[in-house]
Amino acid sequence: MADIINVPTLSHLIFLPLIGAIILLILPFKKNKIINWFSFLYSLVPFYYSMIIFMKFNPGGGMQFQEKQIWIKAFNIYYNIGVDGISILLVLLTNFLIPLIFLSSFKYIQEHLKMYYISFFILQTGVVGSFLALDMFLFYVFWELMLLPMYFIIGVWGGKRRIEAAIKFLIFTAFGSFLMFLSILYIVSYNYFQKNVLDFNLFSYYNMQLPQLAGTLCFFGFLLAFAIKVPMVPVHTWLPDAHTEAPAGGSIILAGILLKLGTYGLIRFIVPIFPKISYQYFPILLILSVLGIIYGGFLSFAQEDFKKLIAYSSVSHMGFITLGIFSLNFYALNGAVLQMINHGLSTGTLFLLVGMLYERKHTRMIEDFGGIARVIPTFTAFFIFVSLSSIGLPGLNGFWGEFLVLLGTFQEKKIYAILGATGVILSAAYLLTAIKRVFFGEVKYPENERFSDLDLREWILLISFSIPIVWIGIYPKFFLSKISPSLEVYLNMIKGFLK
Amino acid sequence: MMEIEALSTEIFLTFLGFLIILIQSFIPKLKKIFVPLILISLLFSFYLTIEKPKGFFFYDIYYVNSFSLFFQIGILFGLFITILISQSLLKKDGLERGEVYSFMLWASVGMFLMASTDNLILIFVGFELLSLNLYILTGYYKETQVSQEAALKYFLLSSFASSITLFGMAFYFGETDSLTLASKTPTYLLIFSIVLMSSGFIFKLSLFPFHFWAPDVYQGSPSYITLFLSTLPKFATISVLIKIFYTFLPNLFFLYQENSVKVLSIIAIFSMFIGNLIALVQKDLKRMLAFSGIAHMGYLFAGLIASSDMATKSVLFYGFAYIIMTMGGFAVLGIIGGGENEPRLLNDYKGLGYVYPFPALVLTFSMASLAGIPPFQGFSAKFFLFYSLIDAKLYFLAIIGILNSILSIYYYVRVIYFLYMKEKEEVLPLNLNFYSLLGLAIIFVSLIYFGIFPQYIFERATKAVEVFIGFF
Amino acid sequence: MILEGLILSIFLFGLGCMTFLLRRNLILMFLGIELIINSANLAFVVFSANNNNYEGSLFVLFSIGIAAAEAAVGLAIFISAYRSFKSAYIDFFKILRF
Amino acid sequence: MVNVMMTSVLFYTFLILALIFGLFVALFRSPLYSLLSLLGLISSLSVLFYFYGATFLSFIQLIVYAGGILVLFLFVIMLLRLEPEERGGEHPAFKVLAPILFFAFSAAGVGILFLKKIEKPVEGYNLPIQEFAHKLFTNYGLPFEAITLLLLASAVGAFILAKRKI
Amino acid sequence: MELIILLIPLLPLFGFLLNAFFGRKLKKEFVSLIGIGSVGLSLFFSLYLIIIYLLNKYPEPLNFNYYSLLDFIGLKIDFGILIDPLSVFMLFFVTFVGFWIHLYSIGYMGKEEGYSRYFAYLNLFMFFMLILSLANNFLLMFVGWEGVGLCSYLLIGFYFKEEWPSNAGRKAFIVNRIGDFGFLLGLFLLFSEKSTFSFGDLFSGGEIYLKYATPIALLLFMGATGKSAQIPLYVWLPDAMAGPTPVSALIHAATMVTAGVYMVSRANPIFEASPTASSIIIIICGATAFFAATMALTQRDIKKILAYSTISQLGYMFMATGAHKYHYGIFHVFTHSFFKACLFLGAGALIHSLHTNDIFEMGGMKEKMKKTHWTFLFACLAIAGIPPFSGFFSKDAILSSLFIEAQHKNWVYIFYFLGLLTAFLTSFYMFRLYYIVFWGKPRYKKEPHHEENVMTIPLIVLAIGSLITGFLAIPVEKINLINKYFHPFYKDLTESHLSPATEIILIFASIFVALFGLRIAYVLYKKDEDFVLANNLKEKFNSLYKVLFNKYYVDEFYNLSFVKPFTLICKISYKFFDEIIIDGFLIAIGFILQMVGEILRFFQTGNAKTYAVYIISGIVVIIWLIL
Repeated sequence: MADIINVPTLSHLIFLPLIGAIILLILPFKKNKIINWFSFLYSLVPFYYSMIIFMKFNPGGGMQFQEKQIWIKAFNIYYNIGVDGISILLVLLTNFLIPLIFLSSFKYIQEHLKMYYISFFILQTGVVGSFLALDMFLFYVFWELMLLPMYFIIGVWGGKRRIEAAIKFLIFTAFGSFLMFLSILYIVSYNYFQKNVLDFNLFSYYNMQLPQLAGTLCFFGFLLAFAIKVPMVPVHTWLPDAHTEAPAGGSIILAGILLKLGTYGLIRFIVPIFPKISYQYFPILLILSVLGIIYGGFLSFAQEDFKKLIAYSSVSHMGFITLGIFSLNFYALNGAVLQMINHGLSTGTLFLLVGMLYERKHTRMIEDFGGIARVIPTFTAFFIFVSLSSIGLPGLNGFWGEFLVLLGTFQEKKIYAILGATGVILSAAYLLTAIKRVFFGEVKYPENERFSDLDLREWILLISFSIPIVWIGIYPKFFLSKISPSLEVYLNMIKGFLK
Repeated sequence: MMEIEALSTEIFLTFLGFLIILIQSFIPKLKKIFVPLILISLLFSFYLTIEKPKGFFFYDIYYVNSFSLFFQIGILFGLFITILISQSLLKKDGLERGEVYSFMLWASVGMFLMASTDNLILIFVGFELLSLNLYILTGYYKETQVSQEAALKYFLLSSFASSITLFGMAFYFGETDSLTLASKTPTYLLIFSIVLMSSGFIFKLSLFPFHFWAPDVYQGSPSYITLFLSTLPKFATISVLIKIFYTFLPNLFFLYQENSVKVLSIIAIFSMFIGNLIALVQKDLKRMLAFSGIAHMGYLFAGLIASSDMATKSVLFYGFAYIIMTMGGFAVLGIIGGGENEPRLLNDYKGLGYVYPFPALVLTFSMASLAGIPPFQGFSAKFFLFYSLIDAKLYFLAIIGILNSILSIYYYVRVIYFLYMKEKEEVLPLNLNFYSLLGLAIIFVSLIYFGIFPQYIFERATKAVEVFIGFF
Repeated sequence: MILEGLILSIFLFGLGCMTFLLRRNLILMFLGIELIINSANLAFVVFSANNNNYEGSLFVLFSIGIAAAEAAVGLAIFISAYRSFKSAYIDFFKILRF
Repeated sequence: MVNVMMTSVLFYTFLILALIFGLFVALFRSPLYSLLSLLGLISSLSVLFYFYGATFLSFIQLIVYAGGILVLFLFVIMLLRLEPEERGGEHPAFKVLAPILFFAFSAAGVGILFLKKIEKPVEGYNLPIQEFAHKLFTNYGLPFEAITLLLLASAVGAFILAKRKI
Repeated sequence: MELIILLIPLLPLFGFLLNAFFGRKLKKEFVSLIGIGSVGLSLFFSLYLIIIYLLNKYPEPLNFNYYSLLDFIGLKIDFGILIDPLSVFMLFFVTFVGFWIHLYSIGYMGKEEGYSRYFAYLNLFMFFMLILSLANNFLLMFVGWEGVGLCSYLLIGFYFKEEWPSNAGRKAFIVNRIGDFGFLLGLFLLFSEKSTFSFGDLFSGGEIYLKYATPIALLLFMGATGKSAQIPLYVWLPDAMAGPTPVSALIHAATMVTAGVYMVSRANPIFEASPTASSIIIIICGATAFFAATMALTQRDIKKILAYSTISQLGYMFMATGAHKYHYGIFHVFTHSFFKACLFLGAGALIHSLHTNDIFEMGGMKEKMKKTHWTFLFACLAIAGIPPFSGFFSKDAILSSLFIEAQHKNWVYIFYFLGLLTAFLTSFYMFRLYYIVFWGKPRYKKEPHHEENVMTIPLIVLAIGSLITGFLAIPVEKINLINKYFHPFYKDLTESHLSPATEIILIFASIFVALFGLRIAYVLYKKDEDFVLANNLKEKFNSLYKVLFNKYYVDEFYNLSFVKPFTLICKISYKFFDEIIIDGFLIAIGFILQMVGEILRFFQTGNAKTYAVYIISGIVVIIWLIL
């Protein structure tokens, strides 16, 4: 018993939020303030625990903190979780973002507070569980667990077109994940026919030998699920709507974490399970990634809605990550994993900032602002700072991810790196244009003169986000050293499969 | 004496029905004790059922084994919830009379008999006992034309279908010279008879092209009847269909594999598509749930077609899950809403998620579960079912099933957004009392519990299917 | 003799269905069902004779009983429906549709 | 020989009669006529039952069906004072579909029947009434009990349903 | 030592942090103290370093690694500083010029809003510029490279209340990004061959063997064209004049824009490995130098003139590197930083006192602003290349190195003469500016302010600098300090192959063109106070004038051929591809499904008989199908 309390295990990370949700559900809190503070403080606990785990994490140690417990005996399904270099940062990021999201919601969310926090807690469980699960069934359960809370977050606290956005999100995601479900079932049953063991352990399926057609179909089943989540072009259209309509917190978690699940899935599932098939399709996937980078940039540039602009920029940035994954290069892979964190931080913060703007004037259109840099200089400074991180200015976090991805891709496939690098120009183009239109120039509307600059809460939020942004920017090795040993092992494994 | 013990639950329920009618007729003031009485008795009958001696009784026409026990327990469970839920609804309509409970109990007796025999006579008698009580139940509510129309349609079509079944049974008897379901060498006449015989059961499952009654009847009947009508009879009928398919399909496969699987797959696929596509455009919730029920039976039927051990287990599990999910849906539709004569329009449920948090939550969970989203029971059920489909190499059905599941998400989720994401306009009244609250709680807990830990029920289902292993 | 009986039974079944489809009057439709039941009974009896197995005839006994019960309930439903719709024609019972 | 001839002539007569009555049931517009045709059908069937050796059943058929159920029908028809259906009051599609389906089904059924090898009919088969009764109360005691419940339920149900107000 | 060297870039960073976070709450004096103090300290430390370094008689390059940014197998990137002749040279003038311009800013910016912001940006710029100069690997250099770009963006857009400065800033950043795109790709290509970014590993051997030398060199040069405003990416620099004038002086004249030259000089082995690349550099930059000079001829905005002249001068610098005389390039950077900073500051002083940029609204300032006038004259003489001012020496060195290059690449003669022509043009437009502004009738509307000491002292310092720095490279072998200084660094590249006679001819040629330009300017703008002749010429060559005045319509061309299509593509991809094709496809699917649902609904007629039809026909069909 003492062990359970003293040593945070991965199960703590997964289930503490869920317990939080249940506590919130049961306890008869009525006052908004109490609910706010309770949720915020409670969410610090998993963060604290994940920091401890992060500290204890041994980079060279492969899969760690494993827990294995039989779950559904009839199907040999295990509650099997563990963490390695690929997931550790993502888990940390998740637990880092949640308290901040809560803090950011203090003013933004006024209605149905309890439900809001419960949704987030469940979402957190789902996300962390998905990152940690090593059993395919378990993974799928956690993966789908995120569906409804996110749906609620978008649909209940979102903007005007929230319902369509929520439905679109749900249908897209469910479409992908149901097909993935089918693929999981197929490979499990295929394995059963081959070896006569029912097995849901993820690692037993690495380098799965499947018949060509079935393998390809399963590959696409998996791919679609993750590609939608990432999102890769051309299945990205849910993202702008969902992002735009979601409340600030929802956008942050969506951009920060949920999209990462897609790329995480690409790394953890698709490439190792179908190494040969995916190798065949790498050219297409790389083209799609590059297309995502460029096309996403184009789309961002054409936006009038500030949030939508950032949403489309996500498409572009996620393109870098997939590019890094599919180029199958050590640096690129490192860059991709780092870029997941970077994108989570910078785009998350951008959404936070846009949310703060929204709090001040209930609109998201770029047109409705203009020249407010004079009114809210600190805010502007932070905005530019974070945008620069998103643009990939060296010395801030975004650069290292993009740099490593492009560097690695360049070693493997030059043309994709060259095309991908144009994204660097594009991101500068659309973000700076937006900044110019929103912050610079004359103050267009007199009512904007009354905007208040950052208050203490917002300061704390932004500073908390800025710390890792700068930290990764000036000392990326600290984080990369945690992930690169695992990725090396991983890459060698994949290359071994491909021989 | 053993035989009495083996039949104890049925007898107990029958007499409970009598007792209630008697009390109702002679001491109507004791109305209040009906529900507790029945609940206690049901608990007792759980005990009785579990304690039943296993084996064959009554000249081998009635058996107690894990298969029949699975269904009996399931039916008791469903009955328990039904009675919990229906009390407050009946009371609201001023219709709370003992007979309703009696008919429910007797219908359950019919279902019990169907589940625990291979004999066609007993199956048919049980089936008719069930149907007859259902006719009465649907016609019970006489306030509106709709409910009368529903009862009439149900009666006409159902008795039509069961007379077809009877006709099929006659030919079955003629071909096999026996009234017991047992593996026989297939001939054309046998197949002819099986098709006719199954059609009545398929009718009860509301599968394409026998599904047309379901939406009308579900919509027209009061919620508490729909709750009963849409779940337990289907569950019990599954037992008969399993027996029929288990007995014949392997042989049919052997002879006419292509054709029979194709035809049955067509039934399954059409049921899924028709159910889901029409549900997509429904405005009335009860009707929508009816169509969704058609789709679900389509999935389930796909499992029946596979007719492997794994598939049958999954079908059993699915059937059980279906009871809980659908009951959740209809229960909440009954509990939130005006009188039973008012339609359950989607629009009326705007924003009620915040007004009645708990019932709305149950409805939400039921919808999510029907949509097959983890961690609810519907997901586990779908998981088992689709796994067994793939296991049986029915890939096409599995793919169609998954596509349909995706399709269905839309309208299930629509309910959720009406509940939580629209501004409320007018607040429908709530008819919640202790019993219905308890019922909702049971549904709520089992949706989640059996979703996360399906092991127990799946083991039961496994045991139930083991009975059939000798049949192959 | 057996074959003829069976053919009759099939024809009667068909006629029962036809009655159900042709007639609009509820009672007449129900008569169609009765026709089907009777055809089944006939089949039972014929097969019983053919197979030299009286179990079929036993079923007939049950089916007659069930038919009686069904008739009782069914007619009660008709009466009740007639009362609220003031009509005995099936095409009036079309509130629930689509 | 004559006896055999007689039986077969009678048999076929009632066979055809049954068919004709069946057709009448389907075609008569008036409930009353239809019902009377059904009565005729049931009577002919009872005769046919007799020919198949099920004497007991032929009586049961007459007594229960003709005497019980049909009378019930008659009673309801009289109670509701149902008029004959007027012509053209319904969708013509049914008029087309019904015969088509009838023929399709009959063709399939009869075709299948011809495929079946019918063994030689058992001459002078008689329902062994004693064994029959024995079996009814032993082997099929349970369904028999169930039928009683069914009848009871139907009685209560019919009572409740037919009431104007519960 | 390690710590001191680290302090040189870090001090401005601290200054930045202090000013950025607390600047608004501090008094102006404190802000200036922090801003100037930090730069002053780092100037102090760098002088200390330089003295030590020079006293040590050019030891081996010092390389300090502080910590690892990245540490992978095969890829190790350190935060490290390299001290060698090149970086010391850069360090000196960056901190020196930077310090004086900081000082000048106190006066210039004294009354502006956002004073602390200004100093914060300026300090940040110093930090990045120093990182750029001191970095010991390409990646860290790139950090500085992009960092200065950022600061340039921020400072150009400093007056954000108006539209065009922020537009200009954006343009600068994006155009720079395009260059950086090439730079980055060059780095990748380099890495894929050499697996390292470290200057030590790459260049210590002097020569470098590269398979893709030309692409690498050209891609790196693309980065340089962006940063150093060469064709085709020069368009941002004229616009960048939207920023405060000291910023133009520091960033867009003296330091940042020369980063490209610095980078090329730093990466000289790569350019050495590719003669093609060098040739291309000469061509592009020669053309830049010439065209920029022509564009400067007709401008009215004082800062624009200076900006084009900067572009033109940068072209010179690159031409030197293209002719393999990297040290001359760097030397011109050095001298240019003094006189161009001086010019800009002088222009700043004029603008500050007159509140206009138009030279035709000035005039006769000679009397009003004496110190400014003299310093401006010094700088003009320097840039025009009139001995003994510094510009003469550096420009002559470049021209002669071009001449040397031409001896084995004959076509380079064209560029030599182009260089001479440019020198003539330079001289002409500078003195045009000078005469119009300082002589003639006063045309200003408001009475000018008085000169302030904070502003004049830097002017004087820089003017002196532009006078004396030239003597570092007297074109005589033995006393050419620059040659000597860079000798260990560039080894064999420093030797001259020209006979003294040729050299003297060349020197006279360049003096002659400079004086000729001066004379024409004198005739047109000094003697003729109402510019009648000039106007006549303008009328006569109206079309040419218009083309020049509109800068060959390059901005318009870019706008039409890149910006407009780009915006259009973006709009199309959003409105058409995303909304109509992809979303429309999905909507269509949804619609079709709904329609199918609606159609299927109608089978549910409500008539029980229909249902019976379905049932019976279902059974019949099933039977027919199965059998």
